[in-house]
Amino acid sequence: METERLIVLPGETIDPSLIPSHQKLPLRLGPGLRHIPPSDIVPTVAGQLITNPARNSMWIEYNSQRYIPSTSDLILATVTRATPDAYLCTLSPYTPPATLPTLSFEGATKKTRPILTPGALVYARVTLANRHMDPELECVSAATGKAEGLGPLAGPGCVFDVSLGFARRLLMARSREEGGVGVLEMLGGEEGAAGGGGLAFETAVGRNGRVWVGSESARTVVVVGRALQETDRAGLGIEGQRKLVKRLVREVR
Amino acid sequence: MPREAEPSLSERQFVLQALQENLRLDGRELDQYRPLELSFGDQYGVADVTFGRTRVLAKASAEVTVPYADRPLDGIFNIATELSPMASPAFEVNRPTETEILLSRLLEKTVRRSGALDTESLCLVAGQKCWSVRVDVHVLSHDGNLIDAACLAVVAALRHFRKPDTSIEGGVLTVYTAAEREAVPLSWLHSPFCVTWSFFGDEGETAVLDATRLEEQVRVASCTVSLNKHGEICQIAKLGGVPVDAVALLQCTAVALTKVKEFSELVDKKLAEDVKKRDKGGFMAELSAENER
Amino acid sequence: MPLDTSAYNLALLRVDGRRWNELRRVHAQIRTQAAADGSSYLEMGHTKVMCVVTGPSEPGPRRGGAGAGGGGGSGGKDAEVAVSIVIAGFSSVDRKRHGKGDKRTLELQSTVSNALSASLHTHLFPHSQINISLHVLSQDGSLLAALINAATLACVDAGIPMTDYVAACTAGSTSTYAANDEAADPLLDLNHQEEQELPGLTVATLGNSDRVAVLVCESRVQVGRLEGMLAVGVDGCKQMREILDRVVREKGQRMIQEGTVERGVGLNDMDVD
Amino acid sequence: MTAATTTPEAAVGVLPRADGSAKYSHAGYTVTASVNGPIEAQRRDEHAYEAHVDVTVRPAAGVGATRERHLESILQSSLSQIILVKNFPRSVIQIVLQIEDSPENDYVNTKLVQASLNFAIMPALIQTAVLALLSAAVPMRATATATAVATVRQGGATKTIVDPSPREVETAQSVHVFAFTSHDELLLAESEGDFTVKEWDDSYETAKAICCRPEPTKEGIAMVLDDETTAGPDMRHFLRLAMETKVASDLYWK
Amino acid sequence: MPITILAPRPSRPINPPSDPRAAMPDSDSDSDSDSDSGGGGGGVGLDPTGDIPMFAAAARRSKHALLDTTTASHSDIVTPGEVITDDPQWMRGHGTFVSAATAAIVSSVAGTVARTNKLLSVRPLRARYTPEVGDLVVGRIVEVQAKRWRVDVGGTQLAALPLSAINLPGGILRKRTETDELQIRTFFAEGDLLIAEVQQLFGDGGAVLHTRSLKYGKLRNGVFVAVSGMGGGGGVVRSRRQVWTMDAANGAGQMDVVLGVNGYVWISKHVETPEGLVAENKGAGITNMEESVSTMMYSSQNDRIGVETMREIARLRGVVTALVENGLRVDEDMVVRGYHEAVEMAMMSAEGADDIYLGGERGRQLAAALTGV
Repeated sequence: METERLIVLPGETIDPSLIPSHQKLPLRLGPGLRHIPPSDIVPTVAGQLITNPARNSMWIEYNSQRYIPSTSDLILATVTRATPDAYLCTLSPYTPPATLPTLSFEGATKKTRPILTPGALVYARVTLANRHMDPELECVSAATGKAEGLGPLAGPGCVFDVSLGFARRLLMARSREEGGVGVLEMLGGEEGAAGGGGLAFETAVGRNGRVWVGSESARTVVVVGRALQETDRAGLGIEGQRKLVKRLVREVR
Repeated sequence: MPREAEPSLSERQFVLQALQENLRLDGRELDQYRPLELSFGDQYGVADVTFGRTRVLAKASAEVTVPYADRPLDGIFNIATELSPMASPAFEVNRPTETEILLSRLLEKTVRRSGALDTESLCLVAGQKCWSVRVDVHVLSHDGNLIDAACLAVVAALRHFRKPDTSIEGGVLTVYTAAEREAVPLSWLHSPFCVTWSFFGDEGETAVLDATRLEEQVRVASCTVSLNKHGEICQIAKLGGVPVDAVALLQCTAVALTKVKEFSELVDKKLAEDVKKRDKGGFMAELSAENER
Repeated sequence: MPLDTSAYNLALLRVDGRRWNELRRVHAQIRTQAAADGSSYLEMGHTKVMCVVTGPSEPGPRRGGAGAGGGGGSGGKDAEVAVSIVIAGFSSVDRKRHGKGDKRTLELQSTVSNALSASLHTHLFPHSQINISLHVLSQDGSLLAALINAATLACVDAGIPMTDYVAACTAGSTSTYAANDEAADPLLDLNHQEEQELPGLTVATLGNSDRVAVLVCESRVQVGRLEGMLAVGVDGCKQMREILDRVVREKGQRMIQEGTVERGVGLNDMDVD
Repeated sequence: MTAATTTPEAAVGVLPRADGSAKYSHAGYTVTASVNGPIEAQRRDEHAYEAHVDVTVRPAAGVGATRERHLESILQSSLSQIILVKNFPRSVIQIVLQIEDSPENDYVNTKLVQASLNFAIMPALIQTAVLALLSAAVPMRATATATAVATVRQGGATKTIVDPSPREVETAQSVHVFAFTSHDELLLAESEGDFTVKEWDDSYETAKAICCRPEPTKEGIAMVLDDETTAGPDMRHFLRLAMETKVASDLYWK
Repeated sequence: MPITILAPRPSRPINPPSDPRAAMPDSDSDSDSDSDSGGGGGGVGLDPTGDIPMFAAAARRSKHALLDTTTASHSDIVTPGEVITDDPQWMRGHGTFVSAATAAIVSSVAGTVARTNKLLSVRPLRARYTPEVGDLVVGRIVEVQAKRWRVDVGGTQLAALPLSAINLPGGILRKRTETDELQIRTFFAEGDLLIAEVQQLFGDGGAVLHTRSLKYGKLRNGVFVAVSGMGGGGGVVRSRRQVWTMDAANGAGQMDVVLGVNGYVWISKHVETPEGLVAENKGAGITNMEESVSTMMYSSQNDRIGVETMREIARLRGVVTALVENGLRVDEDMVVRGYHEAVEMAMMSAEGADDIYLGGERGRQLAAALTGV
């Protein structure tokens, strides 16, 4: 990767030579940057400046705890209240509720719709995120009308809080290579082969820093949850994660 | 006031189900405390206690004031517990929550009313001058079991504290600065510690020590037992909640005594370490020798 | 004014002439306030407490949780038990004024609220509040126990479903903690003098069981003496439950006789197919 | 006091449950800050177009009083300037500053119970708050650095002391607190005592040199300035260093 | 001041008596009412070896207490925590719960046992009103929301009255419009009293009301009395007729009485109802009736009420409160008889018809006269 990280603080000027200038594509600004017309691009948070000249995009890579909703994020929400036409859900503590219309479920009609009690967990996608309005969610793809893995999370399992950066890394398509997290793979991997834990579980990762771990065995859920949280909090690399998984799996037996 | 975030049903059910299998989310035993740390500040009377992700700072201070009219021979001793939004956004300044009141009452009963500090020794001139000792408890991070952590911090801070030395000559009170005379420790009689049990299940049959915040939100009852290492109960508080079998409560008290002995040893050890650290170069030894003369 | 405990050993009688395991005179009434949903008046010796219960009812338009010491309060799923205690200035000898923010009173409120919510079937009354107002008219020891007993009675009177009575009383030990007296006898139902001088605790149990809802000890005592005190306390709670139960039954019988209430039916009054 | 010339120390992300936190110690002051937000504002704090910045200052011993409220209001208005408050309407960003230690006056026994905060603690409060805000990744327009300067008249000459000790504050004619944004704009200037415009100008220049030292890359300019005012640490460099460490540990996996 | 220890007295447990049965008012029942005295013995690890009779050990709870005893005792009171039966053939109803440990049906309130086939329930001695579909209730508007009112009917929750469940002015069959939503306060505002019927119940026990009948609607021209309702124990009981019109004495015309099942009572001057109007001029057709509905239905203005009518309304109100104070049922029969009795009592008093006071001793007299019959 890069030899040296380019770390920026809010308000610092970005060397214009670093701003990608693609001929055709418009410049895309990711999180942590703001555009001050006419042509200034200024960081708003402390982090590492990442540029992708091929896509003509740039953003700041940073870690935080407080989730700020953004459209098309997958999140894990808790239902707090039901109104006649929507469920009110929390994405993170002490924030205004997000609305999940009761019809935004696969195959939901006025007659048949899932009944969710307060406290129920749903895996949903953010459809509206706007600073002036409370966020809105959906549990069905508007394009296909299918749930595509979204919906209420039932069955035995538990939620674990992780940092937002860690949740993002877990959600990366190749989380081990790009994000440097391999705990889940290792825990679920074949026993014996390269320190696999041989545990059976499923997960749902929310960008809001919440990971649901489901398994019939409470012990498995605890091990997976601890592995996730310890990896996140201690900042373990792949090797550290391997050791951790080994230790935890040994504890289970 | 923003409402405290409620755990989801799935978390609730899971915590209970796991406890039935004697499992806790962080892999601890039911009667095991989280990694416990105690450190002292550069100044006397500052103790910083962490239980996992719970962190409490206690600071002791003293000043000379006038004693209360109805207790002319006693000094003044207060414990202040104000929970700030630092611990959780649900706490508001100047609006005490139930948590805060119960914490304050428990510390009051455990440390103050049990006579851990000899308040008579704080009296300087009867009815006119006395020390007012005060401990401020600051909760920096709240992940459950504030009571045990705060109590440990308060006791450690008070035992670490030194108040300026004084002398009375011809009715004139002189308070010496640290440069003039070495400050003196408080007259400490015994060290009580709180041990809080949390109960789970329909009949409170599962008892757990050092509950995290999530566990506290799910528990059906709690019981705080305060003891010193000599096996004296200073206070018991099971303030309602699901009824728990009386025999189980007796067992809880017995286990609490062993924990209290551990706490007691920890504080003694840390205090000894601190003295050693401060005593570098024998400077203190020299000073104290001077004082004795 | 030290309590002369040496005399106890001679006559085995306490300052007020009671034996170690005797309760003081308990006098209780229910339905003392016609306008309330439930009410009670209770005397344990010279400790006198009045209780009025309102609800379960829905608090009016959005006033927020004004109640102190919220019991269940999980977003309105269960009824909230809000307790307020007023300790009259003339209730004790020292005529202390207890302000609203007095932490001891707030602690008592929260204890009564939590003790009763564990027995009351609050889940039957979503979005509602059960208001319990307690007035202390006279204090002579065992205050918390009297408050719990009065609140239980008033809740029974209000017809709020509960698992069982929550009955409370105090227990103590005949010598102070300093005297490491192995032969110390446990005592039941402490009065003010005994409470001041001797170690003691307040116990509340659920009905006839040995299950302890409230256990409050505010004095220094050897851990070994806890068992004896607790045993006497638990036993005292059972006696107390009988007394409370008798009050309710007597009132009920009277209502049946007056024809206010229909008589109940027996299970084998009619043949069951 | 030698404490005045010590280098500042900071640790970021010290509180596990807060959105952002920092512990900062300098010149005998130790402050821990937590930042939570943006979270839902209460009705009375709610603003339709911007976030409310809620600052609480808590003394180490005793309860906060008017002095703390005064500091809170100064901090609140200063920090609102650098936080992009318009990004989060109807919400609140909650900053709690807990003072853990302040330098003791070794010569006089101070009355401890009534906290009565020292004016000279302002820079430490601002610096901790900025670090905690950065750690919480609250979007900001710029960062800020702050310092305190005391002017002492000795004989005919006027001396400026950077980061004065409580004793020096007591004897000084005037004490000034300055904060600058990372764009070299003056964010805050608070003064106590009697002073001439000239004295204020001198203090301002001294503070600016500490808070707004240019990037070490542009060596030429830096050297020139360094000759004159070597007193005091380079606050901006320090801030950057602290955050670089934090970001590097956050992104260890990159 | 040292405390003198009183001279030892013969040991006598002051309270409770050593045999709890002796204290029971009806000791003919052999074991049920005191069946749960004592119980679990001497608690934890205590061996009560004192010379004091330990009454705790006097009686052990008999598991089959109720079933084993004679039928007479079953009409007695059960109290919270008392086992009604552990026979699995019974189903639990209101006022009971199933003990987790023993699977027995246990009473959760103090009251009397009632059974419907295999369903066992306990009628509490007193409780708040629990709505049932079809109940006629008197209520008070507490809160006005966008499309509905929240009505206090004396229950554990506020009842809801949707805008769609009232008769709108201008005809029964008219469709609800947005204008109606905006003018919701012109129909009922906070504090208004109304008579309504419970239309349906929510799962959590909340009730929905309707006033879609000319019998129902806003109340005026009268006085409101709250007594305890159907929850149990005295007060208004469900009966054949909850609403009737009766002749007032002393030439005061007629009075309407509404006994809400929820214990809220309304006594008012009799006004010709729209039905009456329709009946009178049948020929005038529906338009006429609609007009009268529009003008009358949501008016909050009282008609002129003569002094003598007011006096008789007040007397009737006194009768209702006297019935409640003396623990008597409140139903049509009792109220009407009570009223006549009260009129006679007034005649005999010095002040004559003007004497409408029925509190205290006079109330007791009235009650005695009624129960004596």
